[in-house]
Amino acid sequence: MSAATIISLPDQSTARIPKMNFLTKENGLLSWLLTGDHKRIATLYLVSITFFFFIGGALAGLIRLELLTPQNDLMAADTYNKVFSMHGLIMVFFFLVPSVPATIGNFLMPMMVGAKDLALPKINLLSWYLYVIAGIMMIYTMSVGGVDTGWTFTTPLSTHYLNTHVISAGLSVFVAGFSSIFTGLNFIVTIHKMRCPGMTWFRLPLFVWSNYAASILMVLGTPVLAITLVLVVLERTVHIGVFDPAYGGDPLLFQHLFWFYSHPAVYIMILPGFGVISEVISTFSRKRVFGYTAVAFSSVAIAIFGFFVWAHHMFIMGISNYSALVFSLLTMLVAVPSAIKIYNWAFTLYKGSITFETPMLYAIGFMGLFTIGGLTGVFLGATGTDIHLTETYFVVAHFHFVMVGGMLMSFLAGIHFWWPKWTGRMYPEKISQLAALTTFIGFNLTFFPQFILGTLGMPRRYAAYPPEFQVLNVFSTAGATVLGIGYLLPILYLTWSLKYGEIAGDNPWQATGLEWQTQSPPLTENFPEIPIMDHEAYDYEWLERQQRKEVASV
Amino acid sequence: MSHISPVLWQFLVKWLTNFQLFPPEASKVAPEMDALYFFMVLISLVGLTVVVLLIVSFSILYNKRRHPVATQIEGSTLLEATWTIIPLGLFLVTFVWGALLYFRIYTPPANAMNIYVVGKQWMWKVEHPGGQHEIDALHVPTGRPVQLTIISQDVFHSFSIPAFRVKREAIPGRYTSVWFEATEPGTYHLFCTQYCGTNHSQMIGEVVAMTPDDFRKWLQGSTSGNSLAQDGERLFASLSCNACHNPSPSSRGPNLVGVYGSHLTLASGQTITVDDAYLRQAILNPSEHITQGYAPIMPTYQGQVSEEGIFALVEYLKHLDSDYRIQQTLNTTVLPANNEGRPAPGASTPNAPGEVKQ
Amino acid sequence: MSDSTAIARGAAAEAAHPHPGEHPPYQRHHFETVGQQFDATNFAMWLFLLTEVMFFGGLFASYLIMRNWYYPAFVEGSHQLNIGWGTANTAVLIISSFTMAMGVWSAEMRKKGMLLLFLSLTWILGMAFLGIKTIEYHEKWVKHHVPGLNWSDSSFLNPASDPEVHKDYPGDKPLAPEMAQKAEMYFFLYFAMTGMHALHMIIGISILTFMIIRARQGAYTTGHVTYVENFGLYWHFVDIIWIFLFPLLYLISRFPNS
Amino acid sequence: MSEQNQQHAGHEDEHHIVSPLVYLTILLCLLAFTGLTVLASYKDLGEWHITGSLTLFWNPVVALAIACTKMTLVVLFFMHVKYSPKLTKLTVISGFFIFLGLISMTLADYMSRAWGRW
Ligand code: HEA
Ligand code: HEA
Ligand code: HEC
Ligand code: CUA
Ligand SMILES: [Cu+2]
Repeated sequence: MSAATIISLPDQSTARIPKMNFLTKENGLLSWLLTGDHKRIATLYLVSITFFFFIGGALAGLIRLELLTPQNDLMAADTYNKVFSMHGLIMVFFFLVPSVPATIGNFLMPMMVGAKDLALPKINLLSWYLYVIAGIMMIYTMSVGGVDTGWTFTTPLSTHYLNTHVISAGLSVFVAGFSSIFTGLNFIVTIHKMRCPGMTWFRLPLFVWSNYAASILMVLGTPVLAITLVLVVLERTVHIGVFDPAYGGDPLLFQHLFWFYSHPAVYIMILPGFGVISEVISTFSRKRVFGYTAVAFSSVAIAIFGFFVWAHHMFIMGISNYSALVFSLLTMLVAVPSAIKIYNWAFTLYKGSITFETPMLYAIGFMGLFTIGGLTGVFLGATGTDIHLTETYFVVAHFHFVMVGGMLMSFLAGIHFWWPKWTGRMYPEKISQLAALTTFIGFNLTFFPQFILGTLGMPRRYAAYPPEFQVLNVFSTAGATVLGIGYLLPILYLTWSLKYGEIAGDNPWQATGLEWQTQSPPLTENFPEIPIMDHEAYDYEWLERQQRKEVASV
Repeated sequence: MSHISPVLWQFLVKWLTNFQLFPPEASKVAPEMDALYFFMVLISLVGLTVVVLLIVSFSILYNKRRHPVATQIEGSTLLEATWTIIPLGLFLVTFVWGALLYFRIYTPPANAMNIYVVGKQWMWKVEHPGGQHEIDALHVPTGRPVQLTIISQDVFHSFSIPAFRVKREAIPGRYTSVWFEATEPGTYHLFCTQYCGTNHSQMIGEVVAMTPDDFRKWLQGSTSGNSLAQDGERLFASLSCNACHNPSPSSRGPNLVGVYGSHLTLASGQTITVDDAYLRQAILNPSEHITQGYAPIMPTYQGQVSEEGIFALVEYLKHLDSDYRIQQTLNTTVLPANNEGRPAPGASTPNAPGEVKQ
Repeated sequence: MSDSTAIARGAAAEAAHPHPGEHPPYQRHHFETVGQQFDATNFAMWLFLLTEVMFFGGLFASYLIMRNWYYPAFVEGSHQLNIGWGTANTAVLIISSFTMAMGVWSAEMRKKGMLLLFLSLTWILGMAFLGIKTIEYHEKWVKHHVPGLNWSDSSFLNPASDPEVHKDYPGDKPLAPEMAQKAEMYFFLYFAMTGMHALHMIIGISILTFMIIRARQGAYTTGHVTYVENFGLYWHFVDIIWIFLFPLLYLISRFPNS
Repeated sequence: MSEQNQQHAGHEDEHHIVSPLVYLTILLCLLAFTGLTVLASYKDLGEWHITGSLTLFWNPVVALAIACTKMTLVVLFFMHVKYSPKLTKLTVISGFFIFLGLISMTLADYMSRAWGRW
């Protein structure tokens, strides 16, 4: 990598982490458990989702080990089914949905709009508690034997035919859903009502815009999942209901209601990631995001259109052909704003002054992988090809490309990018670049072969498969090992850096966001006094002027 | 070479010799599907290459060392419009193309031969009109459109034949259908692709496409003695459907001769066309749709007939085109040896007199 | 907030902090002004109501589809409901919405006595609603119309066996057994929808109890009406849900096509 | 930007205190509508055959129309939306928009099926 860098750290011999900051303000467990501070809640969230990520990751490891050979020899088919169900449930509801919004977003949102806190700090804390309760319920479910419905709770399988712990899993997701509703609600209120003087909508960082869009989806989509799960649970308990044909219900109704949430949910899972990428790309190319307005509005467009494409998960399931037509068309439309974003980011690099610190590496990885993931989504969105590709590993590859290659990459980009702000210390640059590279390589090795597998027709959720698919599966498993290492590294060196990392100073990246204009780690109130926004977002010239002024005044 | 471990070596050989990018094209739609697939691969490659090229070239050109000071640019309406409109256009093309293909795969031609499929945890049961039963296998002739009428008797399953590029969900309580025309004789995978519980991955089988001659031979070799329609006829009698459905003027139920494909006016004023799905509903949930002029007296047969039995009844009613058949059933529960009625396709040959077993 | 932050939220707030710059005790630390605090919490309440709309949305969608599938069963099922009770409950709830609105008004006008009166009235009406609902539920139980727990199809297999209802709906014909079964689906949805609604009422009444206690201590009559106002929104929302449940469950099936 | 301004503009006129008289009027309207909808339900309002298989029954239509009117009254007056900032109005409208999206697109699927149920 290039030696050029924009990192500007204070003189290490004299630099100190500010004594007074949100981490040191109060001590003791209770001061954390009863905190209203969004940064502390974000930290709590960070710890909890990391925990769940590794559980989910370990389950992924088991999946890949089982699929190393065509027979189901490592575990019984039942166990395998439980493993991928829990993997999906945990990764989606306990890791990816809260990943960027509830951690990074929670940490940054008030700072980016120039407020002291989120509008509803108690609700924010409540949201974390709900998350923990849901998490405990999920762990309980897992420890008493797990659930094997798949993450989609497909009826009538889930309501009638399984004797695993569908109820506790369903209720757990129900509670987790409310946790995410409250986060989303809080963000929307904060963005509308808590902006500092001068912070107009079009001066907001794009991170705020994309989280705003994701929050709309959380607030309006999640309750539908909640009621659906309530109905599933009722149906299981009183043996009468609207989803199971044996009781006169309609399983397709379940699909409609479930995907009404779960399609928007995939945008809940990606939009906040888009926000991170905007910030990172801009900072490391020292340029305003190309076509700010288009990028901002494309997030909102995705949020709105995203509500009306859900039935593309049901093309072969017996919805009316005409419905399929409409939903397919809308799916094509919703793909366009993502294309706009990708190219706008690419053009942000144009005439920039680019450096390649770790967050930037992750962001570039994101752009490539998300493009592949998104374009393969278009394969699935076209009704014709979906017939062949649906329910195969092609879908698995598609969603891992967007969720892991997309969102997880941007989550890591964000964690590295804001790590110095969060902890006041830098992560070690060289090894983290290595980790970024490892994940990129491991990722492609894991999931690219799955596209081919899917095209060949290998169905998903198979504990055993015809032997001719083995070779590609071996590649995939090998890749997963590399990938696992790639994810293990950050947790090690980031923990290390808490104590030994270099002191970062306020603005190691020379970034323009308001969050960088305060100390790191920030004060509990974020800013000594409420800032006044008098420039556009990503105004690097303003930043320079500001710094010149400071130098002059010293 | 000698340093490579034998396992790895074998592995590589295996891979290189078996490497495929897509499954065999063994049906008429397969090449059409693949054409669209490769078109999409192509536009994806174009899109991706553009992205990668932009990133790489800008990264080199505007690296901080080479380009220490960034030039601020707002954006460019023209450029942005370009990369809105071009992808939009391409996506719309795939949409239209995909939709055409979708309608093609899910709209069976009129002359298709019908095979019935029941999915259950964890097997596929196939019923040929000629009375051949198969489990986890499907034999079809090449060069002839075959329509599958699919239903599940428990949970969602999905009937998938990758080599034919077709797949359709088996839904409990409702018929779905799909058709294909096999082109290449051979044996292909049959998968259940919708997760359906413990042995989902064991719910696999094979599809054997045969030349019409072989297929005829196979039909003869695997007959169960009587055709599906005959099974239906027997059920019709044993469930005493004919007590109400008979041509006599005093019959309490409508005459079912020629009902298939006809337009019925319901008591609600709705008009519907009778198809397989309607027949099924009429047997299981008769009170949901009452035919005009009749009382809702028909009992439900829910729980008394299996999905296969309903298929048999449906097949029977489909081919019920003269009163004579009913008359026969009415008069005797012993089946007439040589029945009139249009014989079901493929069923004509095995039906020698006396062959009917109960 | 920008320069306009100083603008207080109307007379009420102004009086609460006569010396500009000095924050009233109920202002949370992270808000710049009371106005901002009010706006934010009010907006948050609205967003929460949106989630509630979508929550009930799933139920409404299910109901509409099932009703169209099993129309005769839903018709006769709904004939089992007592329009008298339903109307009474609708009136009760509407009046309670009115008293709630008046409660908010009293809080704004700082009339503690009135506030207490109206909150208590709302509380009583809420309880009355639940009381009537209990009577109705009890009747369902007695008549074996509780799906899954205490169910019998007989009223639908033979409507004449239920003379009270049959008197009002002489047109009801015996349903075929498999259709009669589907009446259970109607009652499943009936209980799911009214039960979910009743749950919201119970939550509302609990909060109301708490508010009455606080109001006696003079909590809401010092110019800080946010809490009352937001609770009012919730209460009215619950009312609106009922405004739709009433016709859907009780009324629209009186004249099925004959 | 506009919203920033409007947000502040909001403070000034927003806390319009609605007079009890208005509330009383609305209450009476609501009760009247309740009566009306019950009365209407006791009368067979007939039906409208649009085409062969599409028929519109007036009873449910009238009942739901009255319910919508009642809801509008509650939202506008009891919930003060009439006097609220644009943002609140927009919130309410967008909520119903998505709600209707859910209902209408789901029902549209059912109604356009070749033959399943319906
Ligand atoms: C983060 C999550 C995420 C995201 C962002 C997406 C994004 C998209 N998804 Fe995906 N999807 C999932 C997660 C996600 N998906 C999951 C989890 C499933 C499976 C659920 C399950 O069954 O378990 C799934 C399944 C799924 C299906 C159902 C498959 C099936 O079961 O049959 C479909 C079908 O339409 C689909 C489509 C799309 C589309 C069109 C997009 C679009 O939004 C993508 C838009 C992006 C781009 C298009 C890339 C950028 C474009 C360019 C760079 C332009 C290229 C230029 C030219 C063409 C010139 N997805
Ligand atoms: C956020 C979402 C997310 C993430 C991050 C991942 C991450 C991974 N997933 Fe997963 N996946 C889903 C969401 C996700 N997945 C969903 C929704 C499903 C569908 C479920 C369903 O069908 O219901 C699914 C299904 C799924 C399948 C298909 C199962 C099947 O259909 O039969 C596979 C198979 O390869 C797979 C693999 C992986 C791998 C290898 C990773 C890797 O990226 C994980 C890498 C991380 C680690 C490995 C952890 C770090 C390391 C350690 C803890 C050390 C120990 C490591 C080892 C023992 C190897 N996933
Ligand atoms: C008690 C008398 C009775 C019996 C027994 C009976 N039916 Fe019917 N059936 C009716 C009546 C009456 C109707 C018309 C009213 C309606 O649609 O329900 C009808 C309608 C039908 C229809 C719909 C076609 C049409 O023209 O309306 C089909 C198909 C049918 N019956 C098949 C069967 C089959 C198959 C059986 C036996 C398994 C059976 N019926 C047994 C009385 C009966
Ligand atoms: Cu049957 Cu999977
Ligand atoms: Cu989707």
